Amino acid sequence: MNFPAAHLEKLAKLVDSVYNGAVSSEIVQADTKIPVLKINSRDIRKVVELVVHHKDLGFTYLNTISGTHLAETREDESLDLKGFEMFYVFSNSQDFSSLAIKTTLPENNPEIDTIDDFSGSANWFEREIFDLLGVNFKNSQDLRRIMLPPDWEGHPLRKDFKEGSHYNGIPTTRSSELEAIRIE
Amino acid sequence: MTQFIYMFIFAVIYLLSIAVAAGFLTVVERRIAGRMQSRIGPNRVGPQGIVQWIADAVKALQKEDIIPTDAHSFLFKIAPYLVFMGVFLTLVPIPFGAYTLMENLDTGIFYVLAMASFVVIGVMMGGWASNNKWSLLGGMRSAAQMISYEVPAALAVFVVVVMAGTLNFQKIVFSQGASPVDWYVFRNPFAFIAFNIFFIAALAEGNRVPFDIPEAESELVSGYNTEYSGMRFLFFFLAEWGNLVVIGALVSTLFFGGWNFWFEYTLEFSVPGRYPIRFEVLGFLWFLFKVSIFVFIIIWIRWTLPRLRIDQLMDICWKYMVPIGLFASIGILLWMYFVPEKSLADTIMRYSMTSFGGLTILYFFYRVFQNLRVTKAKIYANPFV
Amino acid sequence: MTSATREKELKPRVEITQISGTEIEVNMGPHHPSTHGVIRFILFIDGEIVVRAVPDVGYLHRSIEKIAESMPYSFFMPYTDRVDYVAAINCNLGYALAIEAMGGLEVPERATWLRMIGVELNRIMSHLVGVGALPLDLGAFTPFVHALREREHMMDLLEILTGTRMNNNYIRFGGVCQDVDDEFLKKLEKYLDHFVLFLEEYDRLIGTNKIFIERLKNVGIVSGEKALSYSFSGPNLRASGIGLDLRKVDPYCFYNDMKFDVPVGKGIKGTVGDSFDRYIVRIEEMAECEKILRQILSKIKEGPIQSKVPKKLVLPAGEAYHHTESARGELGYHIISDGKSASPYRIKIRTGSFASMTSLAEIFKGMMVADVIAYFASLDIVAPEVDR
Amino acid sequence: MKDGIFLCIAAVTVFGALVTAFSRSIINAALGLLLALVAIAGLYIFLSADFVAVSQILIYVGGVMVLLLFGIMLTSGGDNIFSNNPIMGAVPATLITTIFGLLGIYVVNTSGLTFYQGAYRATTRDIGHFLLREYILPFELVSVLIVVLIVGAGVMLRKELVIVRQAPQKKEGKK
Repeated sequence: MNFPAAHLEKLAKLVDSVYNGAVSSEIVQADTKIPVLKINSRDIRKVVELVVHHKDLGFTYLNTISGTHLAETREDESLDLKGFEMFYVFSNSQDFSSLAIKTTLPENNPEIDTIDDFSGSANWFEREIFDLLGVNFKNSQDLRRIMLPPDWEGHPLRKDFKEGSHYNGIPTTRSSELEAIRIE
Repeated sequence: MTQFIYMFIFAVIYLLSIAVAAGFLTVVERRIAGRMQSRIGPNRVGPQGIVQWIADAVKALQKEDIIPTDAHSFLFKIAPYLVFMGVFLTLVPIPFGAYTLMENLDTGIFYVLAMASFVVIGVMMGGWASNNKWSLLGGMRSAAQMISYEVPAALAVFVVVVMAGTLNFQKIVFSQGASPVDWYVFRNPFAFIAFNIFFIAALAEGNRVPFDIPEAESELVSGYNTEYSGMRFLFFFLAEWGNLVVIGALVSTLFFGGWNFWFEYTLEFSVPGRYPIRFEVLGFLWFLFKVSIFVFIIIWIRWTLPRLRIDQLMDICWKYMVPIGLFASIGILLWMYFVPEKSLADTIMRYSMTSFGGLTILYFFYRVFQNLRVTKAKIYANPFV
Repeated sequence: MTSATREKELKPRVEITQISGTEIEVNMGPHHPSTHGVIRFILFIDGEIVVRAVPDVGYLHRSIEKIAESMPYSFFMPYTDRVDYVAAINCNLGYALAIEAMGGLEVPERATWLRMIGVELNRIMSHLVGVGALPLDLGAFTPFVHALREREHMMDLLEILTGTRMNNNYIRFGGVCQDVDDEFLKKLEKYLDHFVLFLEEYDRLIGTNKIFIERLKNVGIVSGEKALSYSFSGPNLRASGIGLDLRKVDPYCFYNDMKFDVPVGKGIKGTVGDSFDRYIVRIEEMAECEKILRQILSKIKEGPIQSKVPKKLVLPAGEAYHHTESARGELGYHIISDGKSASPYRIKIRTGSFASMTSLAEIFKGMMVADVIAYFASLDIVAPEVDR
Repeated sequence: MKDGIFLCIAAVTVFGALVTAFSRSIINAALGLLLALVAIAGLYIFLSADFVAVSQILIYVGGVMVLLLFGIMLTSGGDNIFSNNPIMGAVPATLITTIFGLLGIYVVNTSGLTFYQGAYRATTRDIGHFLLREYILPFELVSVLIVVLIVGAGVMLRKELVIVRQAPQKKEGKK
């Protein structure tokens, strides 16, 4: 649902008033249809606590946690750094209006505080990110691989992931190479 | 010695015919299930698939007999035979006609209850020896369930034994008559209660739906017979369907007049030669008809109801069926004491119970056909395209 | 029910586990008849009671999100079928809407109607599998076959609409792949007349069965708060008493114009949010789908079915999170485009089944093994949707 | 012929008893006991005591053995429990066997009991007659005893429950 403009202003004021400018936050009405709150990665717990527990906001429903590996510089100036971009989507449990929280992590040793005590499902979403992207969630109650086997090496959704030729003695590539399909 | 050989040959014939009946029942069950589920079922081997069971048996015989590496191989091997034995020994005293029975045991119904314990032992052994946790769970569930349900079954049997004054099956059959008025089930309310309890308990002892939790395929994979294959699995299988015949035969013998047909019987009915062969044939067919009705009902229940949870199962047994069974067994004593047979009250009760039963069945059919009339799905290929 | 007996029924059965103190570890899955695909639970059971449960997923992980990065946007459409093969068109629609929102593509009116027909038909089919597999897991085989029989009829209809029975790959960016004639609409209407009767009969057959009710009521209670915390969505969330339906609160296509109710679990047999509520919500939702389909049939008009879309689709740089109401809850596509290449930079798919799975470890605790099956079946989880 | 069958059954009984006494694996011992109990039912039939034979199977096979197997199979690794010192049990076993053997010989010699030699005769009616007419008092006393036993078992189980609940929970045992 489109986030009401009045809400948006209120949210911006709230973030400013609660953190008194300490949090490097800005609100962008991006093309995601939902407002995005850009924050510094070390403030994630504070901001999540605010949006979840504040009585005027109440974004208690965690839609998803998404992550992206930004490997090369891109045209859009907002996405120009190398590293990992975390994308949290929260929804209000009353009218289901959504709010996204976005933060970036450095490429080597990406680390962020866990938010699994705010939502029962956060742990699984975080595990998926950890498994596929290799983002480390500090103080997580249970951070294990979820999709891939525990002895798998590497994180496939990283852009620089190279699949090993064998996994436990099983070849991972076919003998006759299938041509990659490209439309040019 | 010759007598021994005759006994042996007769036993083999009996065993084979029951095995054939059990095999045939697998096809019947699958056809009935198919009809209930808007599909066809096996219809390729022989006319309407009636010899499908031979094909199945041949296939099962060709399968490799796998014994899991860590299984207790001796127990694993003998468990199916124990189960098979337990089911087929119960058929020994059940009369299919005046002469068509293995042995007119004096302990009759008591013997049948005792032989069921071999099934319990066999199932437990099979479950434990497989060295599979699901099998173990299935075996334990099965043992707990069978032991529990033996109590209400015995209480229900007690009612019949009190009414007949004997444990002997032939005498129980003989003390009932051919017409529904003379059946024990419609004699008095307590016997009617006992019939219901016995039927339910027999379902539970036979591990049939809704009491099939020992082999609950969605929970325990297949329960105690998970690890079995080929011939040994077939033995479990045969025992299960043989059990259908046993349940049907027991219910119709104890409560529904057995093979009793509308003929005059002499008191020496058990002496061969005193009894015309056409009576025997008619009585046998009449008995088979009753058995097949109950077998059909059991199959029908199986393809209709979900299964219970183990604690609900135990609740039903100990909180409902055992007290009701005790009530019925005390009630029948009082009834026998205060209402002598062939008295006016007895006659009135017989006829009113019979008409009550008949009306119940009629009302049931009425309901079914009414519902079918409203929502019967048209069955032809691609009705909407 | 009096409050005392209800309290007794609701009391967890964990206390009894302390009698023996020994627990055995059993492996439910990956190949188990009732895990609906390849999902595994490691159950630590004490007798029949689960002391601890560790759900293990990933056996069907195909890394669809990685595959998406190596191909053009339109090539990914068939892969979305495979995310949730039971409700494939729903997955198509979510993806197409996200791309159309990012690229600003127009969709002709008739195409949207056709999309809605496909989606709602598919939703009914999916719920039929859900309510059919539930009694199957409780031991009743026949209702499953009856439900699948109806699904077959609907598959025949979908075959006319989309050309395939499963994995339809029906929706294109800016339209749908093929049009239908009025004959199909008449057939659909005729079928809906039958389906109403079937649904009523099915609910009477299953939903009034004493054993069925006893097996499901007060089993696996997920309160509304818990459901929100576990990110439940779709029928599972609504069964917990929270009437959130993305077709209502965040309408897409023409759901704004549709009149339909959002069925909510009321705890008619036990507590709000128990397994029976999840069953009954799905049944009621199928009836709502039928209403929507009739409204679509009355409103659909002739017209083009495909707008002009560039053959090589390059989306402007940016990102979008677009969510739709799939049969299993919120289906969200988070798509990032770098503005240069014709393939997505990153696609993250948020599925309802994955979110529902997060509740298992905690809810299973203290349940009996049979209840584990009942609860899991009532969630109506499709394994490929969990693993993607 | 009959003697042959009798000898077979007697041999099976003895074999089962020996397995029970000397087997080192508890599960084999239980199986031996099962064999012996079933064979004893056969011996009863030879004594023309059909009712007793059936009772033997119902009670010992259907009840006692099932409970025994329950206990063995549910305790962890029933197959791996071996008695570590077979000589330990030898002395009491010899003592008990001797005493019961002597007692049996004494009873048979002094009471004037003889083996039933005639044709098979149904005993059910007689048993019912004796139990409910002549020996009604002991029969009823036994039922009272059984009721006491059942109630006692219930009481003991309740106590057990309370005690174990207070005790600290043990960690997971060996698999």
